[in-house]
Amino acid sequence: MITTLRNKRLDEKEFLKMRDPVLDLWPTGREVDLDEAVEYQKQLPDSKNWHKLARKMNAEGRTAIFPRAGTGLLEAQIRLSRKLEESCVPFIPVTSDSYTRQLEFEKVDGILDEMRKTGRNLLNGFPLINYGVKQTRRLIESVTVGAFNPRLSLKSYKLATEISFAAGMTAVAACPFISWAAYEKDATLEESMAVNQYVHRLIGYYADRGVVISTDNHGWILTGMQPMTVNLATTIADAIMVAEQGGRSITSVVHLMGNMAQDLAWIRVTPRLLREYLDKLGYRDVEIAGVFAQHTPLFPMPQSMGGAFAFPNYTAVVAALGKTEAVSIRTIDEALGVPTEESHTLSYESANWLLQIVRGQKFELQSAQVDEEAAVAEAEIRAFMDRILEVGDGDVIVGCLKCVEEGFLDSSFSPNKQVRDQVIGIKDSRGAIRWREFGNLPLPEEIKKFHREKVAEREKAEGREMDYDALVQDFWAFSKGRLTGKPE
Amino acid sequence: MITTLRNKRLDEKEFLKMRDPVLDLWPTGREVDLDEAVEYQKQLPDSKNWHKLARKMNAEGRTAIFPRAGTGLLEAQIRLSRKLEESCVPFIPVTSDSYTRQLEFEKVDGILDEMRKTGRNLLNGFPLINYGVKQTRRLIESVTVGAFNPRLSLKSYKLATEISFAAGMTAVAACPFISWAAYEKDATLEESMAVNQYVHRLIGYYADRGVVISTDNHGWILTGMQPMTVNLATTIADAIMVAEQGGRSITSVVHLMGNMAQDLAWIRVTPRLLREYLDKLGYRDVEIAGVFAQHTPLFPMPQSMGGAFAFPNYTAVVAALGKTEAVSIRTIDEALGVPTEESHTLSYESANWLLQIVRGQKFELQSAQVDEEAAVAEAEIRAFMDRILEVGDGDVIVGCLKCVEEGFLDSSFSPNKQVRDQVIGIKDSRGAIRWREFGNLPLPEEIKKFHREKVAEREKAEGREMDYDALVQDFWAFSKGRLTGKPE
Amino acid sequence: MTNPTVITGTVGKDAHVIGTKILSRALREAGFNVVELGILTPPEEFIQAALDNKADAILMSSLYGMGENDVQGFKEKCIQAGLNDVLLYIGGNLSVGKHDFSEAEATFKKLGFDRVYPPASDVKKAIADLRADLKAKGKA
Amino acid sequence: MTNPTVITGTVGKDAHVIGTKILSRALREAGFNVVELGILTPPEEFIQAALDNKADAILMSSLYGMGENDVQGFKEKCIQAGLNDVLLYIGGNLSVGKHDFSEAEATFKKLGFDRVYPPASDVKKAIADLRADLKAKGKA
Ligand code: B12
Ligand code: B12
Repeated sequence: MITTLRNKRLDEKEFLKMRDPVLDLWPTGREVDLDEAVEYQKQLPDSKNWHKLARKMNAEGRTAIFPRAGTGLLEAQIRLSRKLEESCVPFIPVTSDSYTRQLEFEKVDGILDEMRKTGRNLLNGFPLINYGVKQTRRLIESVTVGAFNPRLSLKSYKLATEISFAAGMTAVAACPFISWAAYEKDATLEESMAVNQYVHRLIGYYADRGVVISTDNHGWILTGMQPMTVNLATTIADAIMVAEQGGRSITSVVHLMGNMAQDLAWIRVTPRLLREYLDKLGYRDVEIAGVFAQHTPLFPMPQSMGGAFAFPNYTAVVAALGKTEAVSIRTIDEALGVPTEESHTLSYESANWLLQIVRGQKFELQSAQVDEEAAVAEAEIRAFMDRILEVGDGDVIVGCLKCVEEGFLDSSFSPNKQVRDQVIGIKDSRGAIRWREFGNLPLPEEIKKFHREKVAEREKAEGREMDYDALVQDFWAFSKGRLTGKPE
Repeated sequence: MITTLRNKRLDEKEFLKMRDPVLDLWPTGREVDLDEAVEYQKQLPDSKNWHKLARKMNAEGRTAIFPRAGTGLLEAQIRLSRKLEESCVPFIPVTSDSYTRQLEFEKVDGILDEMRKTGRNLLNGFPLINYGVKQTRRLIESVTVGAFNPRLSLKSYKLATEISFAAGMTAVAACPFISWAAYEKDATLEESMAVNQYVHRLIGYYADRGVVISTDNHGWILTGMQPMTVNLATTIADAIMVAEQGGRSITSVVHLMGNMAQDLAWIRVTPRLLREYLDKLGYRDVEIAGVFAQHTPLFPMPQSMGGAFAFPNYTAVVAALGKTEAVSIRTIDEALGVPTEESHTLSYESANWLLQIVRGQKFELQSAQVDEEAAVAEAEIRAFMDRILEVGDGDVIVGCLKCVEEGFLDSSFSPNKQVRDQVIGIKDSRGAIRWREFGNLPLPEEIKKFHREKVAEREKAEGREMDYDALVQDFWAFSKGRLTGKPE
Repeated sequence: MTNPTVITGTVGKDAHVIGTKILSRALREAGFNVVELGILTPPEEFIQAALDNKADAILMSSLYGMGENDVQGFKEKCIQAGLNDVLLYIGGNLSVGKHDFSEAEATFKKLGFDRVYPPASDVKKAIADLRADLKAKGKA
Repeated sequence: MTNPTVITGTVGKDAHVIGTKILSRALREAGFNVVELGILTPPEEFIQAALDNKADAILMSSLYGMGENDVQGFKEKCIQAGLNDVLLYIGGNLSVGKHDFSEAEATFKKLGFDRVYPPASDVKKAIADLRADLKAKGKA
């Protein structure tokens, strides 16, 4: 592997030069004027700044909702955002559509026309580049309390974040692993790192001028089902890249897989290690905005209303017990398609009920099971992070690239060709996720032993091998109201 | 207070004589033939016996649902019970209608006719006395897994339980406090005790012949909002009365008020103290079938679907964390009226999802808050129980009667004239229920101090007095998705 | 002018007490003279209490869904007893099962009630209505 | 008789991979010769792969709701390329938003697909359908 990409702050002049071809991609790019954008951002109230809102949640001991939502027309997106505000959802996503994600702006224009004509919804998200800075500001201005965060793709990141930040959005999931591992087949991690470095530098530019834009670091989004530690280690790696380019606020995303002991352990361990590594590498002035718990794709497939409510409600309870600043939950329509406004309202109303009732109690729990999972998670995350820094000789970018190449970081079910795909996960009898195949992961032997024992325990209890079929059954377990998959 | 009623086992001959006027109340009474009924009960499968089902839940580490449900016509009641069975609800209530509860059987016959003619639903429960033994057996036989439990009134208890047990039901809430305190205005506790003694003796008759019928002991159902300890102490008193008459199975009901630390503490403390007092008084052969957690009336008033799901879902999670054998939850239609079949199905599906997912994890938690609440609850329950035994000179019936008279046991918002109504409860800042007025309760001074401090804490935090208005606001808090009431 | 007198209680075989207790207390705090009959109150007892206390209004609660049955002919009995002028209010869960409130409202208005309230209705609003209605009758 | 050959993949700009992975593996285990194109596969690539591999069927996935757009004219292009006889199956979340599956089914059948599957459909059932359809064509 030969790469020239380094985790080194880009020189400002050089960065400004890099922007030209980006802004030329589509006419709306030229609506971005950085100086004017900084001024615009500065006059926004605290209630529209992601970082400040997250700190407020922390101070008030509350857990807010960060949903996923996006729809085709500006008017509809405004209505949706207002609905979210009404539902007490302060963190507002702007999920972009799949054509925007591929830079097919002309096609989008055509579809928008057709949508206006026919009234049919033909876009699965908001085409923010076609709308541009001025129009998108109408969205930001349409709510009183609400920090916006665009959901993008690798190809669209640079131009889309230019427009988003200029329009007044204050956070973005700028993390090289996310798009590469979950959304791309041929794109390389290096390409993704370069794209994200641009975005991080743009955030640093704003930061230097007093505007704090946060990144919610999702790490290597896992398409398969495996312990979250590869993911969590890479959220830390993400943060280091952001910090190096001058970003000042990190939102620590922790994906939940459904076992309380494990989920609570991950919520506890991740921000602690994030802080530790940031400090160790000299980024003491970077703040952690908060922990955002997030439902990972556990596929709540078509099912009746009852289960559809139970699943996100459960996630809300776990996040509240973990005292995270926010939680991303699915709507009750998740399995059916892009949710309706009503489905958003009902879902968040339900979750907010639980978040208020549980957080208000300031309930503190200890659990030997959480402690055990936390110890395992910490050992794994450290093993990954230390290996990254080791093979990268202190450079987190080089380290990550090498680790992927060697399978020191790995994932199953990845759509990306660069991924080794030599690891496999499975649930244990209590629904915690274990490694069944370790591939080339640099895990300590005692940790491997722990996982093997847990898998063996379940194999014994169920009298069958934990093979591929068992794994597929585990995928669907929650949809069927079961903790683990059972043979039909 | 002069009473001749004693907690002493009734002589069998005497008891059999007492039955005659009861069975003569309505022609269906004469369908009861005790010998035949014992044989009928004996051939029922284990899956229809309440006690055995509860023990099975315990052995399998599961929490089942015990709902409230009842409808007018036999056919509809059968359909409802089958729906419940389909929804994996093994404990099936047969809530009787309000006219049956007042022994107005002729009126019921008329209404049943009209219902058949018009198709309108004019009864709020199942008129099991009008249907009688043979017809009601059709209900019991309509399911494969399901133990039935009639929900009755003071007036109807004797005849209704005669018919219910002969028809194959295997549990009943035969506890003197429940009807007296929550359903009656003029009836005295002594009357209620006498009625229940009859039912307990009937259960003892079956028990002597090898048929175990359980009692779910609800204690003094509180209409107001106050710490549950008066209630929990009286569930223990209930059990002692049942045991004395020969009952062999106690189902320990624990009412939840919505604060996790407190609810989990009550779930932990109650069965332990129940066992202790049963043993101490010589009822070592009486078994505890299990703990049934129960939502107390917290008034989820008309509200949207989202909150309506969240509330019972929350109760299910708390019961699952408390590892109770069953939980009684409301349906999503609770505030609107007698729930539809669909509303039952959705509600229990949702709750069952959570019960399965949470119980399956065998999650163990410790919490200093739970420990503290448990210590307070234990001290209070002991204070009440010991006072009962003291003033009753070892006789729990005499003791309870005296305690009510003296206000050593008391409740606010009671409809019954015998109740002193000198106590008042209020939530503290964390949503735990505290005593605001102690009336004549025999509580240790340090316990009173604890409550006073907690109330003062909230008064300080909110800068207002915790007066009657605050109490009424607390009533509605959960309905509004809030932990405690806030001024509008 | 003396304080108006009102009768409260839960009608028929209905034992739900909380609503009528809160309502009674609120009425008392608002300056009314309240005769509180509590739960399980037969319709006739409301009439007797209204006669005995020269009441200006009867505020009935009914939660358990069978209220319609309990108050059949109630207005007529009031008139027979000479209570032509007493205001009749009723509130609560007025039918069995989930239902449209407007249906229940129509039913009970037809039965002679002046005002009908849904569950969880605001007591202050009801008291304001009562004052207005009494005023219209020249009674407050 | 040789094993039938099938092409799988997720069409258009759609990156959802799990369904097509599970489907591909199940087909392989059932004895099919599977050419797995993965995500983000342009319609033309399906045609090229079918030609190159003399495929008997194309099993497309589309989850992201915009599949209708992606496969406009696909059947015609297949015919132009000489793939008259190749079975066309598609499965996934076939429209944006909550919708009736029967509508989507009608739309995609009109577009030339032989079979259309809803989300979370049973792979074994689909494979049985495929065998039956191939048999009817004398291919299995
Ligand atoms: C608490 C409760 C009980 C307690 C009652 C304790 C007691 N003695 O008060 C217990 C457990 C004993 C009980 C028993 C029964 N209940 Co109940 N109960 C409830 C519950 C949970 C709350 C009712 C309540 O107190 N609300 C709080 C008060 C403050 O609100 P409110 O009554 O609406 O009153 C307010 C206003 O409406 C207004 N208001 C009230 N009356 C009036 C009158 C006027 C004129 C005005 C202006 C205003 C006004 O003032 C109040 C203050 O804001 C409701 C469900 C719910 N709503 O959540 C069911 C409910 C009312 N019960 C119901 C039923 C059927 C029963 C039972 C028959 C059987 C059963 N399911 O358990 C028995 C009946 C016993 C009997 N003989 O009456 C049904 C009624 C069904 C229907 N109408 O279709 C309900 C809706 C539950 C359900 N979905 O099944 N119940
Ligand atoms: C996991 C997931 C993701 C992951 C995907 C990771 C990956 N690379 O695979 C991530 C997070 C990256 C993602 C991204 C997006 N997603 Co997505 N995602 C899901 C989710 C949760 C599960 C999908 C899944 O994998 N299911 C499991 C598999 C095994 O099931 P399956 O695909 O149905 O396949 C089975 C059967 O249908 C059958 N089958 C599949 N294909 C075929 C074909 C044939 C011929 C046959 C016979 C059978 C068959 O075999 C499989 C085995 O049983 C669903 C919601 C849900 N269903 O729960 C949303 C969902 C599909 N996503 C959606 C959307 C909109 C998106 C995004 C556009 C934006 C967003 N909301 O995040 C982006 C799109 C990115 C892109 N370019 O495509 C929508 C689609 C909306 C619609 N159609 O109306 C859904 C429904 C969520 C929602 N409600 O918004 N998503």
